Amino acid sequence: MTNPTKIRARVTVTLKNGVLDPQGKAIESALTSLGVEGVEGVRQGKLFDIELAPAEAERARELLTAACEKLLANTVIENYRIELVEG
Amino acid sequence: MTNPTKIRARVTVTLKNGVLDPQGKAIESALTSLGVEGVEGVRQGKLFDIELAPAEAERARELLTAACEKLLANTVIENYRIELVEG
Amino acid sequence: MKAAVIVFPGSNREGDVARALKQAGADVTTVWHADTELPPGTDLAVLPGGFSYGDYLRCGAIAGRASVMDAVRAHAARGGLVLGICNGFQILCESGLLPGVLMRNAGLHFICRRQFLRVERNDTAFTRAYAAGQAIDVAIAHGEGNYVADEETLARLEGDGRVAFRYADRDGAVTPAANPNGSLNNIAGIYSEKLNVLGLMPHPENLIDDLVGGTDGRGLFQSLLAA
Amino acid sequence: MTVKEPAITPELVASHGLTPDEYERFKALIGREPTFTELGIVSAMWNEHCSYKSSRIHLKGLPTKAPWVIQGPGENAGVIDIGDGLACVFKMESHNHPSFIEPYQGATTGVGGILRDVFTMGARPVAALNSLRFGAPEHPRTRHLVSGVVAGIGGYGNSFGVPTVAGSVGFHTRYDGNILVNAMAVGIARTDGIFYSAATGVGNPIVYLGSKTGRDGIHGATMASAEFDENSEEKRPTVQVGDPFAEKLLLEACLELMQTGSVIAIQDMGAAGLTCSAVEMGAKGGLGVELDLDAVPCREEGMTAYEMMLSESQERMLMVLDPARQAEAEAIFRKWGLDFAVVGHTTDTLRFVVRHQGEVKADLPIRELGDEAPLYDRPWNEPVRPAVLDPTTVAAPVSNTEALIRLVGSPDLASKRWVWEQYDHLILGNTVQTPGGDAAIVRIEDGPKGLALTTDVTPRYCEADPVEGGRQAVAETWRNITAVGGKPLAVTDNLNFGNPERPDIMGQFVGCLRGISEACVALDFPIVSGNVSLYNETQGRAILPTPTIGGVGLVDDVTVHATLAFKRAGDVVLLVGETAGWLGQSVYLRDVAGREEGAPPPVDLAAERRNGDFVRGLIHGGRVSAVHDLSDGGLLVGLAEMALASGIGATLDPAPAELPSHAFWFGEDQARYIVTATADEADAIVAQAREAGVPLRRIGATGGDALRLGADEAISIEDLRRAHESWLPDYMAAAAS
Ligand SMILES: Nc1ncnc2c1ncn2[C@@H]1O[C@H](COP(=O)(O)OP(=O)(O)O)[C@@H](O)[C@H]1O
Ligand SMILES: [Mg+2]
Repeated sequence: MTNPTKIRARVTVTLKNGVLDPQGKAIESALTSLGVEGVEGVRQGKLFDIELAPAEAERARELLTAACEKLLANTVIENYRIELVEG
Repeated sequence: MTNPTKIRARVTVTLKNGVLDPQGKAIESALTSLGVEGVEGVRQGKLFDIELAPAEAERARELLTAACEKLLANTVIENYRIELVEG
Repeated sequence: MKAAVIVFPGSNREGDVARALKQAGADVTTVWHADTELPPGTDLAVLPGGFSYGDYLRCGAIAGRASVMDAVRAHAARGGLVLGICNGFQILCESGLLPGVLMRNAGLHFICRRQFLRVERNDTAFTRAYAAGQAIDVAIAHGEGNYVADEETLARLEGDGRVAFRYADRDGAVTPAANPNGSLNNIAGIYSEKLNVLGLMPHPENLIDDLVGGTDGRGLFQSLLAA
Repeated sequence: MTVKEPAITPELVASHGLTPDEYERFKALIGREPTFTELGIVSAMWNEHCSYKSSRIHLKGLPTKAPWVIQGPGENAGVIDIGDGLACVFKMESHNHPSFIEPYQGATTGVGGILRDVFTMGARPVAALNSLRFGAPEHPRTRHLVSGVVAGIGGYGNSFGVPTVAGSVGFHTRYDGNILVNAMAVGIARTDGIFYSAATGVGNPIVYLGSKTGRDGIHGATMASAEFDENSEEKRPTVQVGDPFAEKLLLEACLELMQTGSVIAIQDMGAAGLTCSAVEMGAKGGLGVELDLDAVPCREEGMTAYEMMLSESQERMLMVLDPARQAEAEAIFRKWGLDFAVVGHTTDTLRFVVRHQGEVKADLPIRELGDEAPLYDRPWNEPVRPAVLDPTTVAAPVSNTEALIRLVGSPDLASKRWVWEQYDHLILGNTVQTPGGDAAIVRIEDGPKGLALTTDVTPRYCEADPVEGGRQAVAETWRNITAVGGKPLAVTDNLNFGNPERPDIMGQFVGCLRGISEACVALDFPIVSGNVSLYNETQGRAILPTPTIGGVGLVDDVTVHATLAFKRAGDVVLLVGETAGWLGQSVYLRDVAGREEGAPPPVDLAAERRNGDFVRGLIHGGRVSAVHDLSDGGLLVGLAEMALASGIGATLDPAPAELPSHAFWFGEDQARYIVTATADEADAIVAQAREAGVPLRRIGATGGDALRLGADEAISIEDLRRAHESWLPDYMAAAAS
């Protein structure tokens, strides 16, 4: 039984365009050498599945924005996106 | 100008239920101590934005599944999901 | 010289750097991450190596936002000396005291080995005991030391002489082969604008003893003591 | 919400790894049918991993005593006295099966577990070692396993902050389905600050410390003792995830707490978590234990008593605390951000009582859970000793220099730099000898003392002749410590074998133990801790018998030690020990001649001791410039390693006429060392050896940039280096498919 008003959100953090991604590059060449054909680019990002105490959607968005700005994303090199999932 | 038939996909990799997520735990308590209220759980995952050479959607899915099984996901402890984004 | 070594949960080279500082004659105290002030009279704040908060999320990210970092920022703003080694360098970047980021090593592996560095200039508080252009033999031990900054930042760092150390070969030549982790321009360490904050990936504190590898790391601590 | 517990059927009993006889024994012991939770508890206590039911009777005879042994086997780790009020605490443990299933997490949790064993005793870890065996390089899973295991060992140790200073890596097709990951940890404590696991005092609180409990590795300990079958990959969800960050906090918090004098007893939660730790603390102290599971910090919702008792969540400890100091203790744990919960207390009933949500879930006699565990004297076959191989019957398929280059670039002998560069071996600033030498040397804080550390075993010798192989593993460990100038003090072992229910495997086990015992006695090298890992077998194919030995020696003054690198041109090269050209079971025979046969080289323990003591004396007298012991690959491989470490070559006298030259250069006769010295010193050493009855001969001089064998064969150090350094990185970089 999940609490119906509990908030679930997914935050995705991706590298800004133009920022080098050594890990993505390495994965790209590893995939190619593993025989996965046609891979022309890989960029790695992070995601966070977050549970919040019950709150209005707007308030939840505020809190999640604060979480991203304060910690989850390094806004010098990363973009973030917040999605609220149904509770 | 992007090639209209080039395939873009997003692969998300998340920890299976019940698998310990030390990162998520540390992030959760950091958010709380940074004053973000109401955070009741954080699970961290990975995402990969992948570009593939033009191919049928079905073939692309096959290739991406191979990529996940061989490299992107540790299927012992992680689940993965493949989404094809419009080209 | 009063040095404050700041300990975060997960720091693990605080003892190593304290030993190097004491050897050079510093008076060393440790400061807990939850503290909000540095001890009165602190000349040098040190962020040691390790895996603060497990290096979870991004290396140095959580530590960069710990309450003690406000005190470190204030100390730096007053012109006080700040030294961040390895994880400490990552924390300085994450806290905004130094520009750029440290990304995963190009080879994707953690690397622990001896490494030569070229000392770019010897007119700072951190390097006066070395010669400019000197190659020193220290150690590296990191998984995410690949220094990246945008073009503009990089140009500014280079133009202002803010690169402190570069990965080099034993003759001091800065070559791609001598770059262990893919850092732009072989950058191993950088200064803040006023040259009072230094962040570097390598571990001079582990080369202070002939029995344990050599003594090329001592110069950095001796420089600070002369400051 | 209560979960209905399954009825106990013969199938359920079997799925808990208990035989019908064992189940009957348990029922007789408690005088009734067990509850589901009790079944779980007994399955954990009585499986091979916790009860040592197949090995116990054979372990009894091991030599475990010496005046410097403070604590032998039976505690979390062994303890020896190293003088100045200090003790060295160490142990080795396997994480073989988990690492095969999930190499990264399996290795991390292996390292985490062994570090916990050491700091539970009050010691601060100062070094970690490991011994790894993988399948054939061409096996499709090998690369993935190497990559994950190495990253996992580094991932944990590097973050925890302990230098990983030595180890070994080998490959053989017999490990294709069962790799070995043996991890060793070494710590330093004050002799008056050692903590034990026996509870004392009735009514004292039992405190849970560390991370929360989840459904990790339930039945992990059972898995560790189960033979693999083709379905084993389905057991995946039992994988535990390591959190080195939590463990680092646990270390600091425990050491801080121990300083306060409030800890009465402490035990880490390893295999079978709460069950094993609570039962052991009570049984050892002659007390009962009552647990209230409602107080256990849980990570997941709705965990049952059964799950909590069997969870193998990592980074947890159990402690008996002085009730007067509870608040002080709790404050320390809160400061480090760790869970601290009183989950029970000691009683005088000698019962193990578990309560959950108002119900008694288990009520068992505590001593009998351990003492009355099944004990098997399994039938075993005396191994058939192979015939000695006459070296004159082994033709040399290639020239000696060609053979050398093949050997230094072969999987077993190639440089393992790719591995140890992923381990932080420099942290703490005390690593006097890094990986790459015969034994690592770690200085004890500000010196002058240091520890010499190594792990060794030669599985192919053990397979051919378990007794000789057991002796050799101990002798090589002793020799490696000696070669750096250390005085060997004590060992830990990790006995990795196949299915003990097969008499041939049991024969290997018994034979190896006999050899190990003999060598430990002869070399004054007691066993103070260890671990047994059985059932390393897939579809009836067992691993090579692999009794890994971890050795600890003392270096009185770290400024006086030896390294293997040649120091200068013009030194005389001396060979200590007898060379009979023993090719049986040598790597030359296997990797160059393509044969695996013959008896392994005999180990003359008296000669080991005499030659080793002689060499150590030379080191202490400052009379030799470089020292290296000889093992895999024999004399020429040893010389090549000395040249590679220095960039200085050597010119060697031709092989003596009475032996085939390849037998002289590559034979694996034991009890041998190479030392170098100045010409004057060499004369004195030769004379002294003659007096002491130590076989010693001049075999050449250092210099140049090649190894020259007599007048007509030479090989450059550059060529050797390329072969030696490239195999592993090239192998790991090659595309997997
Ligand atoms: N897994 C490992 N971890 C750390 N060091 C290792 C590992 N494997 C090998 N080494 C190091 O490489 C060197 C050579 O190992 P090995 O060939 O097994 O030595 P030996 O035959 O003298 O016992 C040793 O210094 C050893 O400690
Ligand atoms: Mg050796």
